[in-house]
Amino acid sequence: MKRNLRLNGALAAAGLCLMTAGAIAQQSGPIKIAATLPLSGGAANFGQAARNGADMALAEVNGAGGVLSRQVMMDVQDNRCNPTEAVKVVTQMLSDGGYSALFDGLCSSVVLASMPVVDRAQIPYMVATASATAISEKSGVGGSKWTFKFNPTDASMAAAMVSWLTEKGLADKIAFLGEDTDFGRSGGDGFKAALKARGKALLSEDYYQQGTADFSATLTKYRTSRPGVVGIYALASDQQNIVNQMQAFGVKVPLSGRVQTDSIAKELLESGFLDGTSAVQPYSPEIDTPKNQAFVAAFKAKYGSAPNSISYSAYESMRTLLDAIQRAGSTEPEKIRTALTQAKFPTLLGGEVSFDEYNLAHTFAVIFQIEGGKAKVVGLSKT
Amino acid sequence: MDAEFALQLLVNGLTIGLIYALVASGLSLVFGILNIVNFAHGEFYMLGAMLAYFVAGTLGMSYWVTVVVVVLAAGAIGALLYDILLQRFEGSNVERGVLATLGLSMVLQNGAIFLFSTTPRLTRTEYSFKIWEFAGVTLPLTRLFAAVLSVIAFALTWWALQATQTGRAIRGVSQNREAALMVGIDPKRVSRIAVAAGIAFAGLAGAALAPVYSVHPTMGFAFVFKAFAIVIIGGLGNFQGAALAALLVGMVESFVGALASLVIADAITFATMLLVLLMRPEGLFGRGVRL
Amino acid sequence: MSDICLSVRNLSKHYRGVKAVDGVSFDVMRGSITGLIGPNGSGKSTTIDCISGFTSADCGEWRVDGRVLTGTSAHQHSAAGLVRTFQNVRCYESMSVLENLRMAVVAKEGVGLWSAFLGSLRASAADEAARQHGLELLELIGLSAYAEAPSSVLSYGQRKLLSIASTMMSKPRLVILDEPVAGINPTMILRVEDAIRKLNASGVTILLCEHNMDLVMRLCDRIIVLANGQLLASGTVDEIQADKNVLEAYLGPDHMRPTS
Amino acid sequence: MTASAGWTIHSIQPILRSLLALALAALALAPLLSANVYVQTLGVSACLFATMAMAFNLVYGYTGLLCFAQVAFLGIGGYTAAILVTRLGWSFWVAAPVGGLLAAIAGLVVAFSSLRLSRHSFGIATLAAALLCTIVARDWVSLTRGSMGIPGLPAPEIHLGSLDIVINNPYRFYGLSLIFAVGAIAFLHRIIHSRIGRIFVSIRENEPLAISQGIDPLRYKLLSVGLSAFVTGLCGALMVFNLTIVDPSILDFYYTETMLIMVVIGGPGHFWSVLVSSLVFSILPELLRFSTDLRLVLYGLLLIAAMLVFPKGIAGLLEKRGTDFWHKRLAAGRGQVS
Repeated sequence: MKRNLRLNGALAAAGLCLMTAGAIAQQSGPIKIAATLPLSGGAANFGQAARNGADMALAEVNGAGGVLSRQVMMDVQDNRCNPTEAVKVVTQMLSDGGYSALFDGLCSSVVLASMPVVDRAQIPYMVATASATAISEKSGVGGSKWTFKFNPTDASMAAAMVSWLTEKGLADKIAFLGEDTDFGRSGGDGFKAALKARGKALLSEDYYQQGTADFSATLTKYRTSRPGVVGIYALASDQQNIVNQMQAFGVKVPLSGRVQTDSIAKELLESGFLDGTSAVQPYSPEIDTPKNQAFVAAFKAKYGSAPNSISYSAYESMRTLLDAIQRAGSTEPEKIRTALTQAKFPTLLGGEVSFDEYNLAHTFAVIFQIEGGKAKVVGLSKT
Repeated sequence: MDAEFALQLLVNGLTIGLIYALVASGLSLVFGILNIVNFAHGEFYMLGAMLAYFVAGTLGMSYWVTVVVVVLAAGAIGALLYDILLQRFEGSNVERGVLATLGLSMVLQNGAIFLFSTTPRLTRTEYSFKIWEFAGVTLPLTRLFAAVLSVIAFALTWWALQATQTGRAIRGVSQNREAALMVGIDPKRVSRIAVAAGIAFAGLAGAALAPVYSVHPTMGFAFVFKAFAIVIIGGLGNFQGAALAALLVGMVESFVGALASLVIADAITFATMLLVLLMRPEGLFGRGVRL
Repeated sequence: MSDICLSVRNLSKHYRGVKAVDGVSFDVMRGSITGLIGPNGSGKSTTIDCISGFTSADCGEWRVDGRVLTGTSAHQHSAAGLVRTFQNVRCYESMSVLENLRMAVVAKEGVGLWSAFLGSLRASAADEAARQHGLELLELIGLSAYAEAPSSVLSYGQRKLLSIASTMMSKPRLVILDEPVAGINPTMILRVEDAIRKLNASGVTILLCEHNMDLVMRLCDRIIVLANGQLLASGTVDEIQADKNVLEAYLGPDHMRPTS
Repeated sequence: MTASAGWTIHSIQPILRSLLALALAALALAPLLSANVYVQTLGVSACLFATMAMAFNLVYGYTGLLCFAQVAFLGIGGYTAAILVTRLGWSFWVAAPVGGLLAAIAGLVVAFSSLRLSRHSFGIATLAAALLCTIVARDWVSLTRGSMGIPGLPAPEIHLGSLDIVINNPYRFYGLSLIFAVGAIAFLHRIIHSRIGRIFVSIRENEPLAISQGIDPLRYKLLSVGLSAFVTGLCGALMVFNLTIVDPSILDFYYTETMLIMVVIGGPGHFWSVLVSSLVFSILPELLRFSTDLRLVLYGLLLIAAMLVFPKGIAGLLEKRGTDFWHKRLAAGRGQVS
């Protein structure tokens, strides 16, 4: 017990020291950015994708001389996609001081729980990948002036998808199948809202627990209800399962929604089974701008595979954040925040990142379609 | 609902149920003989699937070779599990066995996450993407094989329990350990065989399902909870009861999942379990057919 | 009130077709030590499990001091003054010997959530009284040295003594002793015998279920003999010793052999 | 003669106790004196975990019921409080106890349905109840907002005459958690060392004997589960208002595993050692800060090792030394014993 006591005292003392040290370090030494991502648990692979994107941005900026002539460092702590854990680590990092901004959290509930901590600490918070609509509703004029959300909301992505499907005359018989998380639920709500605006409705709406093994029940239902399109909001693992079982049960229906074309088995993709499938993502490595192709090449060289939309969002939002620090001319939080509200950062896909009054960036919705066994970009619209 | 639809749902439910039966009856076998609820059972199912993924996917062995290899390995692991861990908890209080196997489950699951990450893998075999069709019902070959393997495993075990010396010994020990000791049965040997068989069942389920579902470290976690519910519905330690309850749960999932929603099917399974506990604590199928 | 403390009428209990107890009736006189004997499988254990509420009887009725206990649960039997001990001796191992005695009366003190909080004064008075009573009992059975020791350090025989002392704590009407001297050494048997006499002397009626015939013959006023789930005989020690049926069916040719 | 460890370290026990109490008091004050927000946040989490662990200790350690539904009670408390405050505009101070009550009712229902059976069934039934709660939290969207959770829970406020306190920062929340934890743990201490607590232990140690002494085990088992669920439900309410959000991750099985480790290693059925171990296990992993996956692997190994070597935890080891001491002492002074 005594040792614990001493430890605690030491902790407190260390905290104080760090705060003073932090004040000094603000003039020189590296600029530090705090980050939390799920590095363990079910969402760990997404956390890693985000980390790769952000690391890539940091490496590029540091290679070009850093920000304000200082190197930039990112400390990542695991949040396990659990808000309790996240609040603990975010509080710890922010109270240690010395950090100029907080980066992401990946899971929407984590971000929502971190926002009050950020507001108390008064430090800019760049939400790169969490998608819940509630985050931006509670940011900017909606509440937290420190929170900035980079990637589009689930609602706006769904709206872009439905808009494209309507154009192609495919929006009449959409069956929705989503995972039972904020991602899937807000995708379903987005689809419903966008269809309702056009006087239409979903054919059916199903949710499943993440990690569900067997989809035969739902797929058998589709054999009878014969939807024109199945909108799916699933993580790569479940999507793989769904697609494989669709093939196995001979349910040949084009998919739509947040389909991750890169995680579909090659044989299946090439067999033409999924031809007609469309997808909406904030990003595609296929988009043919010189900047994007350079990014994809560099990413492949570094990590061995093409970047997905999570890596992209992390990369681009980190670049936007660093640009704001550069323009602020200081690591003072208030100045960075102001710089962020005035951001006009050129994106890889063309256009500029700027934040609206809800501190929400309006980036792109990329529409893909699978034809002849290959995924092609068929549309690009601002959200 | 037309007949074809209903028939397809029936077939789906039957295959899912048979697969559940494999996992649940393995759990029941271990419980019957050791009086230990094996919380790590789902992790052995996961290990079986992981092993199948490596044998079939990485080493490129054929489906049937993979199944045999995994079942043998799982049986060996089961025997080891008994010798190293479970035998120390025989006859001790219930909670010790539960907590020790829960610890084992934590080690295996989180260890697998640490080593292999949570990225799901799909096992490809020579039967992947092949379908069997009859009377308008579609059945993927890999599912059909899983169901057939389950039936074979059941039939074999049933025969062994009834007709072989060892089988009778297993039943004897599970009914009355002291009496079995008196008639010269070595309970340790019998227990080892029963645990090895129970874990081999889990391994077989893993191997049979690796090509059907995606393989990842947390797959056993969700599965074993359902197996618990099945075992309770069927009556703790009741081998055939577990199998019947598994078929029942499979049917419920298939029909409720298609007509209402997958999530409701899950809720029904757990609620049924609580109801069975309230109304018929000895399980739906009574004590008559105890192991 | 009559002199009958326990009356059992037409008690039956079947296990899967086997008649463990089949229409047994008997009385236990107030203040007596009554022996319940019979060979293995004669239905003694089932009988006392039924009349103490630990097993549900198929049919029959039993009363203690005129109060019908049939159909009530085991803890209510205890509340009505019928207390039993167990063949496999039981105690609370994590508690001290004195605390074990204390537990015997806790239920009788009316334990509500409120009394735990509000009744602390009353409780401490009750505690002190119980403590004194417990110490006296330990003195009586010769375990004073162990008062504060965890009961897990007691030997098997000492635990048997402790369980008898526990029954004395609650001042019951009737105590059923289930093989109190099985598996203990002769010196200890004498101490247990002594404890049983003291228990009886304090005004408690005793039903003694025991294999040790010497002890039964020494202690008991009356004896009830069961065989094959039925009442074979009942009467005074002399009557039983002279009973031909008993001699043949139970004691066998080697008349009055002590067993353990 | 109160704590079951009472006779263990017999003579030096009062000194040890006061030292322990002093150390705990100092530890509890540290976050209040420290300006470091992290220390305060850690303090909040330590307070809540210590309370949860003690509540679990009541039901598992003292009464011997391996209840896997503790995490469900946490969730029910948290969700109920959050829903009452955000939907019906109730005050936090009313909503939180109602959350605790609802958790207790849920506990009674589950316990009643499964306690008539074997202890295996109790474990599995409580586990199923926890899973059912997860399904409800995720899928009764109109009530719980599903996986999106209920964000933006308002800070609890105190208005007492001219005194207005809004508990909206870690410092104040630590104050609140500390008061709650001390109150709840003192309450549990009182229960455990009352006659009710002794009855719980008697049921765990020897149920037939307890019955033969007139104790109705079902009644006291239900009481134990109900009390434990109530306290855990209150913890849940505090927890979600500290986080300002409640979502289905409050039903993470990980919490169950953490509570288990705290109680099992500390010594089920012992008071101070579990309190200490719950503090150690809520602070130490934070200081060491190694991967959660590996932490759980380590917890698993610890569980197995504990079950093999010291099933009664650290306190059990100490107790054994106490028993040895008695054996020696009695051997020295005996002569009359068989």
